[in-house]
Parts: sequence; structure tokens; C-alpha cells
Amino acid sequence: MHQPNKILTPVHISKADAQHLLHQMLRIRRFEEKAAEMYTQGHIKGFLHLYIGEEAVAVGIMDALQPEDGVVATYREHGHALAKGVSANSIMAEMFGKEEGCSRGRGGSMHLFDAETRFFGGNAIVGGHLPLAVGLALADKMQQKQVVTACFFGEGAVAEGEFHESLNLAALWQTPVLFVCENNGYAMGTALDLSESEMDIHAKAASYQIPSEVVDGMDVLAVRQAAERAAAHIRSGKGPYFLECRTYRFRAHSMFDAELYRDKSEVEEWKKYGPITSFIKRLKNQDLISEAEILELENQVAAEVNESVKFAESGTLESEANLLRFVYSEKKLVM
Amino acid sequence: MHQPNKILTPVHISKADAQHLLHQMLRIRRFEEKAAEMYTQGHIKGFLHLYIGEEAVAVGIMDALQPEDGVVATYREHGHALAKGVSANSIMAEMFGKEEGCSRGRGGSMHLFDAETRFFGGNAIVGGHLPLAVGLALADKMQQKQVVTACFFGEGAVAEGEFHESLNLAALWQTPVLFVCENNGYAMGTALDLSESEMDIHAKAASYQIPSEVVDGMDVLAVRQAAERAAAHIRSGKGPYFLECRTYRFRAHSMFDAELYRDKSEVEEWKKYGPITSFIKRLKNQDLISEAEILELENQVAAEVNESVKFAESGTLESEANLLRFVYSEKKLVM
Amino acid sequence: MKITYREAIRESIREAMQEDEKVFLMGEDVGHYGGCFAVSKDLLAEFGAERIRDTPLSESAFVGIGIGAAMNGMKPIVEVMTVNFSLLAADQIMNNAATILHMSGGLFNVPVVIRMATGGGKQLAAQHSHSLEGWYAHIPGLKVLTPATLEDARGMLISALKDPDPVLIFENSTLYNHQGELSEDAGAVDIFKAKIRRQGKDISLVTYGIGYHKCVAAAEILAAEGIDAEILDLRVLRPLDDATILETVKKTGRVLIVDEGWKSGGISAEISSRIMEKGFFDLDMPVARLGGAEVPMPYAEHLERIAVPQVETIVAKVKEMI
Amino acid sequence: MKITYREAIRESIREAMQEDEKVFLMGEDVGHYGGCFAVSKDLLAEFGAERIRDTPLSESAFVGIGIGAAMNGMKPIVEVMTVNFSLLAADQIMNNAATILHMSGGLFNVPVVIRMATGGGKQLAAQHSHSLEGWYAHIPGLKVLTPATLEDARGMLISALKDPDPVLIFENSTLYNHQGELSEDAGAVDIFKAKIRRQGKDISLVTYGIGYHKCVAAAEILAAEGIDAEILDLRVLRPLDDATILETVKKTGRVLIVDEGWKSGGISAEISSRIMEKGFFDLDMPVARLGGAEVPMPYAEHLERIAVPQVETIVAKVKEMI
Ligand SMILES: Cc1ncc(C[n+]2csc(CCOP(=O)(O)OP(=O)(O)O)c2C)c(N)n1
Ligand SMILES: Cc1ncc(C[n+]2csc(CCOP(=O)(O)OP(=O)(O)O)c2C)c(N)n1
Ligand SMILES: [Mg+2]
Ligand SMILES: [Mg+2]
Repeated sequence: MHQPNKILTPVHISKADAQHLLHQMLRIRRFEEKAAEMYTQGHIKGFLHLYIGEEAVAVGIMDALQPEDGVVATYREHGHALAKGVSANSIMAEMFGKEEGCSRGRGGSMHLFDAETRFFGGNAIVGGHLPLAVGLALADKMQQKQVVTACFFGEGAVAEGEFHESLNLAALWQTPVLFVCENNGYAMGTALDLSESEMDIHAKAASYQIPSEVVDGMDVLAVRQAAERAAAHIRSGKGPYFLECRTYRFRAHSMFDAELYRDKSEVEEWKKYGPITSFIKRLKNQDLISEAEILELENQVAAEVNESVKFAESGTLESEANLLRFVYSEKKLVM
Repeated sequence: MHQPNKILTPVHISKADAQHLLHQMLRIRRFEEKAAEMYTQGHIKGFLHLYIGEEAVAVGIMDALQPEDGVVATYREHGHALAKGVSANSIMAEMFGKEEGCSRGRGGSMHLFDAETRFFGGNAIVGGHLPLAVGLALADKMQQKQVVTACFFGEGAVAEGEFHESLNLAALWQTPVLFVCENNGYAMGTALDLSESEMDIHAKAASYQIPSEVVDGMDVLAVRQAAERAAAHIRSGKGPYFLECRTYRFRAHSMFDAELYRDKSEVEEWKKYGPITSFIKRLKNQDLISEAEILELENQVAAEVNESVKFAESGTLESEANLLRFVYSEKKLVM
Repeated sequence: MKITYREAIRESIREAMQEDEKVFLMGEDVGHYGGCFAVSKDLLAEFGAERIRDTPLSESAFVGIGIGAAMNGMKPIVEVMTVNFSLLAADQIMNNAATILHMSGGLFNVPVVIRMATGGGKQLAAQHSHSLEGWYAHIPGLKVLTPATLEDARGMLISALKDPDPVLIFENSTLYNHQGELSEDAGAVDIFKAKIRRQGKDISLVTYGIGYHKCVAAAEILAAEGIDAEILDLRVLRPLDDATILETVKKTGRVLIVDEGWKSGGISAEISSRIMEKGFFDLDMPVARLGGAEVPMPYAEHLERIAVPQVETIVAKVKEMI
Repeated sequence: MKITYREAIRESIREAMQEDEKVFLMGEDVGHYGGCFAVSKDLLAEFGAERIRDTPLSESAFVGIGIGAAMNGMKPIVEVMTVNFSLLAADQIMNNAATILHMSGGLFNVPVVIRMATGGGKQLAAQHSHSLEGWYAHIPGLKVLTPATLEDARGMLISALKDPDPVLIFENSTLYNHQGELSEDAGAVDIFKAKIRRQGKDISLVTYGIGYHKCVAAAEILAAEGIDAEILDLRVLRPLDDATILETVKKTGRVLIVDEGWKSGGISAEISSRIMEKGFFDLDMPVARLGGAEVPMPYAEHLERIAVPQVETIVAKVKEMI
């Protein structure tokens, strides 16, 4: 199991930039804390997988992407959706099962979709979205678009055959995919050493001739820098790129997990070096943020999050008469 | 595409050993030539995939195995079955669709099975038998048996997800599997450079922490030596081993192949360095065999092959009343 | 002994493993996590990591490994976490487990047991909620079991492990918490026969798994209104027990099949057409089916609810039929 | 114009690719080899390797790539060589192609066309010979087409490419060499309706694909004996065209469904039960089914032959029914 990085390196960015990144991470953190609360109160049901502890990955990667770039993610995708620009309102409403939800209440927490921000969904089959990502990217390439498709997945997905097939094809066909492995050390309760004979995940990319890096996934700046390198490589037409972001999940796998497989102390240790905690420390070390500014950000975020709950509460339940909608398309494609 | 090795290195084996290896290769070659003839005459139907040109691989590997070792192979498995000890009679009868066939005429050319020689079948789903091999080996390991399961597959199978999942699990659980990749450069009409981003197949094994070698698959001695090293490693409890045997298929993929994807000249070039041709040259160089001895072997082989045709011809067609047999077991397992 | 459906399965696994060292359990999170649905909780401590074997996310490989191990002397119980994930192993299930005995002309049988959680009802949406047991029942070479009761949850696993051929067991995930009495010495059960679990004379409700429990509730409501429903629990979806089905048809002349799989091409279609073929002249009216709506499962609670038959839908349909 | 079924498909692909640069063909050996069944022969030379895209042996990935590309502006035709190999992509087909429109609340449709060769008859044994089209027809979100004629072989592909949703096309491999007349301007065809291709008054033969041709031969033999069979070619297995099915039931009152898939849980079961539900009172006798024997396909010619309905079995069954 990888260990948290405890060294707080200096930050070389503007104040505005710093606050922007912090803001994005806080949005995700507070939104999910609220989602957990809503779950406990019974407003959200099904599976709810929290990203808490891993925010630096989604924020760092998205910050290196353009609006026209596509994203495809897992069932643990609130953070990615928020960072890509899907509104908190529509996500919360989705989890409340309301028609105003980004997937009209059909998808729930695991299946957030948004066409406008090119968010091609949370997918709940581990590894099942990797082929989709290669296909999305192939379509862009065949249409001569210079865009990137970022594909997020956990280290658990690496054992799936679809991982292997997708990496090979992405490399063989030089499709513009950014593979982002969010290595949080566990797939549900299965630690990496129980699932991979070769535990150095980013090294696997080499066996497909895909350039790769291992990144401190708790450091939003490190993630963003790596993502910028990756995106530049991909946009230049050189094919896919692979980032292994080493991170840690602070919460249970989902709301149904007794966490028998890891020590509380391990979690506590990681929390000390969490992506938000250490980023704030670094910013403070360099006077890039004050307590008052943090408070201001927290207030902004709280307002957004509370608003999302109101929005979700006041949303409508789709009529039961519509049960069979969206099985087949309602309008024919324009040919 | 790999090239034939043109250097005839000296042979350091006994005359008996040399003749034994040559005999085995000739058995396969002549058996398959006869099978092709029988196919043309309409006695054999369905798919018939010839191993001609690749005999050194099966013979070299099997010679390093023990009777209690298991084998699982592809649809191109006449050679493996013969080398493992399945009788020519029962194989020919199988392809004739007779009850006396090794699989009672239910399997045909692609599905030869034999319990006595622990031949766990030809499998016609590319890559589909790799998990079986790991399972067979796991069973041996859990039962504390010191045996090897050899699993043969083409380089085309490397792209399948099942390849990846199986190698990982074999390594993770240290199961006694000998993976033998028969790299003949083509998967049907798809050359390796159209199917793998990383064309060095044996190097892929490293990404699973599996020791591997690349072997001249046209050289029966090189194959056997590598297989002996591999088997020793596996029997010592150190887990799986991977051999990439570079070889070439002289015939069409199956009897239905127009061979549009490769030049005749490429085939002719390879034939000059075929496993039987060059082995004979080497033996002759060192006076390990004479023309008369070769003729004697050929006669033996011809007798065996002709006998197999007679056996198959005189076999019986299973009664139509038995159509539904072997869907479920007839006798209950002894508990 | 008061026990849950989950515990009944766990005890069955435990005893099988104690009795026979060739039995082992393999699947995602069966060990350290304690089982996604806690079925295998505490078994790792008792039997160790070799026999309670956590697998990586590699459905095709570990199902195939189960098949291979079964061909070579072991008796693996493979747990596939959720029915939708079994699609990743569909190749192994159909092309290998179901065919190897046949392709080998009877030489190699495959005594593997594959368990999986099936069904909706937990708002897990379109990639976790389907009921594919009827779909798998299309495949010759497999046996398909759907335990509805504690006795069957326990006993079917025992029998499946004694069976020489591949057996798929579908456990409806909403049943794991069901609690009831189970006698201490409950053992192996028949895995070929359907069972009439409630005698009635007015109509036959043919069902299985979670549907059985909904039918029981519906029958009680109907009884209060003077309608006497017979309930046939199919128990085994392949091979289907025609004799018992035809027996109830003969008795009541009215049949409603209740099943949560998508209606078109589900197991209810097969049952209806067998009754057509063999029980037509015993029918007082056409056989009716209540199946899952033809929709990938929606997340929203109110939509998920109406996507499968519920007690009130069953009651209403029966009243319509009588 | 005299043309084969194979050529009809090839011409259809060619024209679609000429007309619309978003259309491309992808699959194992579609390019350099010329297509396993030679359907795409010569297309590589015409369109180049980007659009006639040879794939490695990676069914799950290339089907998934087809889905992803379809979500993002392209119109992929994915060829899966043989129906049994599609099991390796079952996850992509059911969990993604069939569900994404729904899970996304209508945001993303998936206009992918997946073609595959289906059926037995070539002694390819138990891993290459099954007929799974009826099985796939269980899945909501998919459309399932089974062209039996040259016109449909050509036209269904055109229509499928215009369809906004995932379409599976099953081509029976014994049909590729079928030759016949096809008018030069044959174009898109309806992909929602079944078709009564032979009018008759004594019995309805309900079938599709290769079964259609066997029924035609059987009907001719029966005609010579004074039995006038109507033939309904289902054409589309999902959604089923109930109206046309019920029309023929009403007309003849006798129905025999002929289909090469395993009988239990096959498409014939669904049709029989729909007739039970909606056409019961039009029946003069129970609906009968002739399906594939419940056996993984045996290699031996004489056994393979009797494992699926043949002209003589159909004739015999009809005579039994009349
Ligand atoms: C194909 C498949 N198998 C199993 C599951 C059940 N499952 C959901 S998440 C998960 C663990 C995934 O771990 P990882 O990929 O590391 O992602 P993380 O949850 O850690 O972010 C499992 C086993 C699934 N959703 N899909
Ligand atoms: C899963 C699957 N996909 C496709 C096929 C069709 N097919 C049979 S053999 C073959 C090529 C395999 O090539 P390789 O693995 O290199 O073995 P070789 O035939 O060269 O020995 C293909 C595509 C198959 N049998 N199984
Ligand atoms: Mg993880
Ligand atoms: Mg090859």
C-alpha cells in the first residue's frame, strides 16, 4: 500500500488560481457531505459512493481540460461531474430521483450524465466504460477534432479484461484518451496486493506502449501539471496517455460497508494529509490564503450546496405513465 | 513480423532422442496432411485448422512434460493431442464424426478431449481456455500435486481480456501453469502489427511478474530446452512461466481461407526453414540420421496414419436416439 | 432455529467446507470485506484465504477458473456479486461450463456452482438490478436454481455441490434479510421439482424467488375476499418441472405467472407455452403473465416499484381473471 | 440483378459508406482477410483501413468502442464474427448499448449497428453454431433483426443505420450463398413489421431467418398434398409485431412456430405466449413449436442435422396438426 506524501512543497501559482482550485475541491467535499446526510435521512437511495479524500484528482485533471473535452467516469463520480461543470442542482436532484436531475432520475448517483458539458456518464460496471472512452475518442479522431476524452477508473478496474483490451486498442489506434487511474489502494475491501500480481500500475501502461506517470493524487497541483503534460501529448496527436494518481478514500466504499478490511488508524493517518488539508497548509505557508478567505469560500460553497438540496426537494417526480420512456429514442436521428 | 532463423546450430543429443523428436514431428505432419486429404474428400467437415509448420512447438513442449501433466489447447490442436499421447485413431475417428472418436464425434477437429492423457480439450473460443488452464492448475495446487498445466494459444489471443485476467491470476495465486504462446504472426488474416500496440509478446509477461522467454519455435530443441527450464521453475512451486514460441503457419488459417493477407513468397521463404526440414538438415550434418532411417520413420508414420483412416472409416455413427446425451451427466459424482 | 436467508446460505457453505476439503468459495470480496451481501462474513477467519478466496475484478477469469478447477477434482463455489456482472463471464458460462461435457463426449463433467445476487428493489438502477435467471435458463447444460425459502437457500446449495454438472443459483438480494424458522437438521433438497406451497382451487400463481413472497401476500389478501389461490414455487428454472406445473393447471384451470424478469422472452413465456402445448384443454381461460416492465431499471423509487409486479398488481390481475 | 445474400449486405455497406462518411465498419478480419464470411471483401481497398477497420481479438472492447463512437457522432457497423463470440461482449451489449439512453434520461442515444453470423448447419460444433437472436431479443433497449431475404439483407442494414438506437442484425451463416434477384433500387425496408410471405388458409408457419427457407420448402411439399400453409416471416424479433402475428392466427387458427434456437425460452416461447394472451379464442388447436434440440451443437453431421428443425420435420409436424 502506498503512503501519504508528508512533505509540503512550495506552491508557485497565483492567488486567484490557488483559490479557484481550493474552491473546486471544497465544492466537491461539501456537496458529498451533504449527500451523505441526505442519504442518512432517506432522500437519496441505492448506492452512494463518496469521493471524499480524492478530490484533488478530479479537480486537477479537469483544470487541464477544455469544455469540449469529454469525460467518462465510474459510479464514484460526483466530484468529476461537479468539476466538469455539471450543476450541483441537477446532480442533487438526480440523486433525489427527480425529473430535474441530470439524468431525469433514471440514473441516480451512479449514472450522472450531461450532454452540454460532455459528461458521458458514470458507469457502474467496473471497467465497462474504458471501451466507451476509446470509442468516444476514436469518434473525435475520425472527425478530426482536437479533443481529449478523459477516462477515470479505480485501480480495481485494472484486473478486468476490458482494461487490457481498451489500452491496447487506444494505443494501437492512437486515440486521444487520457486514462486516469485513481489508485486508492482498495477495490471495495480488496487491497491492491490481493488483486494485482504487479502492483506498480502505471508501469503496466508500458506493456501497451502508452506513456505514463505516477502522480501524487493528494496534490492537486501535481495532478494538474501531469494532466497538462498528458493533454498536450494527446492533443499533439501522439495517442493516449496514462496517469496513475495515488490517493485514498476516507469514507467507506459505499454507504453499506463495515470497513472490516482496513484499520481505522490507516484512515486517520491519511486524513492528516488529505488533499484539502494539505493544500490549505501550503497556501497558508505562502500567504496565498487567509482564514477569512477560506470562510468566504466555505460560505459560497455552502450556499451552492444548500441551494442544490432545495432544488432537489422542490423537483418533480416523473409521472408513472412515463415509465417506458427512454428505452428507445423518441425522435429519429437527423440523417 | 519475425523472420525465420537460418542458422543451423549443432545438435547435442543422442541418436535415439533425435529420432524420437523427428518421429513425433513427422507423425503430426503426415497425420494432418492426411486429414486435409480427408477433408477434401468430404470425410471431415466443419473447420479444420492445420498445425503444419508449427510442429516443433507441441513436440518440444510435450517432451518436457510428464504423463500426469495437463494440457489445454486451441482449435489448432491435432499436434498437441498426438504429442500428448492421444491416439491417431481416436483423433481421426473424431473428425469423421464417429462414436469411436476421442470426443465420441461430438467435438470434431476443434474439440479433441482425452481424460487418460489429461488432454483437457481443444477450445474454439480464442482466449477462452486460459482461465480453464489457471483453474486446472489451481486444483492441482490445492490438492498438493506437483504437476504442470500447459496452455497453448496463438498470439491473437493476447489481445483478449481473458488473457490479461488469466495471467494476472496465475501469477497472483502462483498456479503451476506453463503459458505457451504460439506466435505465428497472424490471427486469421490479421498480422500482429494490426493487433498489438506492443508487439514483443513475451515482454508482456513481465507486467504480470511472470518470468518469460522468447524461443525459436521452429527449433524443436530450443523449445524443449526452454520448456524444461519452465517446467522445473513451475514444479519448484514458483508459479507460472511464459514462453513465446515464434513460428509460422504454412497452410491457410483453416480450409476456408483465400490467404489474401500475405504473400506466397513469405510462405515459401518460411517453408525453407521449416521445423522438420531444418531439424533433418542438422541431424544429417552430424550423422545422427540417414536417409534410410528417415524412410523407416516415414513408413512407421504412414502406417499409423493409414491405420487411423481405416479405424475412422470403420467406426460407427452414434444412434440418433442418443442426440441428447452428454448434456447432463449420466452418473452422479461419487461424493 | 431462527435464521435469515443470508445465514442459511452461510451455514450451508460452512458445513460443505467442513465436510469436504475440495469445496472452496471464490469471488470478489468474499473474504476480507465479508461478502458484498455479507453472506460469507467470518468465513475467512475460519477457513483461511486459500479456501475463502478473494478475487480481483476479473469475472471471466474467475468463473473460468472455477470451471477448470471443477474439471480437475475440486468443487468450487463461485460467487458473482451481482447478476449484471455475470455478463462479463457469459462466455465462460455458455461456451465452457454448459458445453464441455458435451464437446468431450461425456469425458469431463463440470461440477461448479455459481451463485449470484439477482433482482431489483434497491434502487441500484440499470446496471445492477436485473433478473436474468430466466434468461440463463435458456441454456442447455446448465441447471438454474432460484431458492425462495430458507430451506431451499440452504438445501439447494448442498444439492448443487453434489451435482456433477454446472449449477447456477440465483439469490434475490432482497431476500437476504428474510428471517424465519429452519430446522437444525435441514439438509439437501430436491433440485428437480417444483413445489405447490399453497393449496387453492380458484387460480394457480406460478412463480419463484421473490415473486413467491409477493404471491403469498397477494393470496392472503385474495383469501380475505374469498378467492382461493394455489401457489406453485418453480424453484428450478432449468430443467422445468412440467408435471407439477400441469398438475396445478389441471386443478384450477386458471394460471397467472409472476416473474420479475423482463416479460418478453422471460421464463414466464416458456411456462405459458408449455401449458399451451400440454395443458391447453385444461385451461378455463388463457394463461396470463405478470413480468417486469420492458425497461432497463430506473433509479427513482416510484418508477422502480412499478417496473416489477407488486402485491397489489398481482391481486388486481387475479381479480380481473376471476 | 442476380446477387447473393452476402453481396446484398456488402453493397449495402458500400453504399452507406459512400453516402455518409460517419459510417465505418469494424471487426475481426473485416479488412485484410476480406471478412470471415467474405461479406466485406474488397471494401478495404475502396475505403481504406480507417473505415474498414480490422480489430484485434477483443470483442468486448471493439463492441464498446462502437458504442462510444456512436455516442459521439459516428455510425459504426460492428461485425462480430460468430454469435458465440458475442458472449464476450455481452456486458457491453446489455449493460451499455441497451441501457445508456435510459440511464442518461434520454440524453445519449446509441446508434450502433452490430452484425453477427448466427446458426448451425456447418458442423462447427458447440462453440460456433448457436442461434442466440431470440435470446438477445429479451433485452429492452435493443432492436433485433433477422433478415431472411436478399431484400431484407440489404434494406435492414440501411434502416438500422438510420435508427437512433442500437440494432443487432443476425445473419444466418448458411444464407450467405443464397442467390436471387434483387432490384437495383432496393433500399431501406421497414424494421418494425413482420411479413406474411406466403398466403395460406390451413395453418400458419411462424418463422424467421433460415427457418423461413425451410418453411417455404415444407409449404411446397404440403401444397402438393393439398395443405395450404401460410408463412409469416417475423423479420424483427424485438419489438415483435403482434398485429401481424395475430392476423395470421385469426386467419388459420393453427400455428406452428419454427426456430433453430434452443426451444426452451426461445423466441418461439414468447410468440406462443403472446398468442395465448391475445389470440387464444382464435385458435383451433394449441400453438406448436419446433425448436432446436436442447443440446450444445454436436459436431457429427447426422446429429447436427436432427438438432434443428428440417424441412421433413416441419412437414411431419404440420401433418400431425391437420
Ligand atoms: C464488473 C463489476 N464487478 C464488480 C462490481 C462491484 N464493485 C463495485 S465498485 C467495486 C470496487 C472497485 O474498485 P476500484 O476500481 O478500485 O474503484 P474505487 O471504488 O476504489 O474507486 C466493485 C467490486 C462492479 N460494479 N462491476
Ligand atoms: C473469441 C473468438 N473470436 C474470434 C474467433 C474466430 N477466430 C478463430 S481463430 C482466430 C485467429 C486466432 O489467431 P491466433 O490466436 O494467433 O491463433 P492461430 O490461429 O494463429 O493459431 C479467430 C479470429 C474465435 N474463435 N473466438
Ligand atoms: Mg480503488
Ligand atoms: Mg496466430
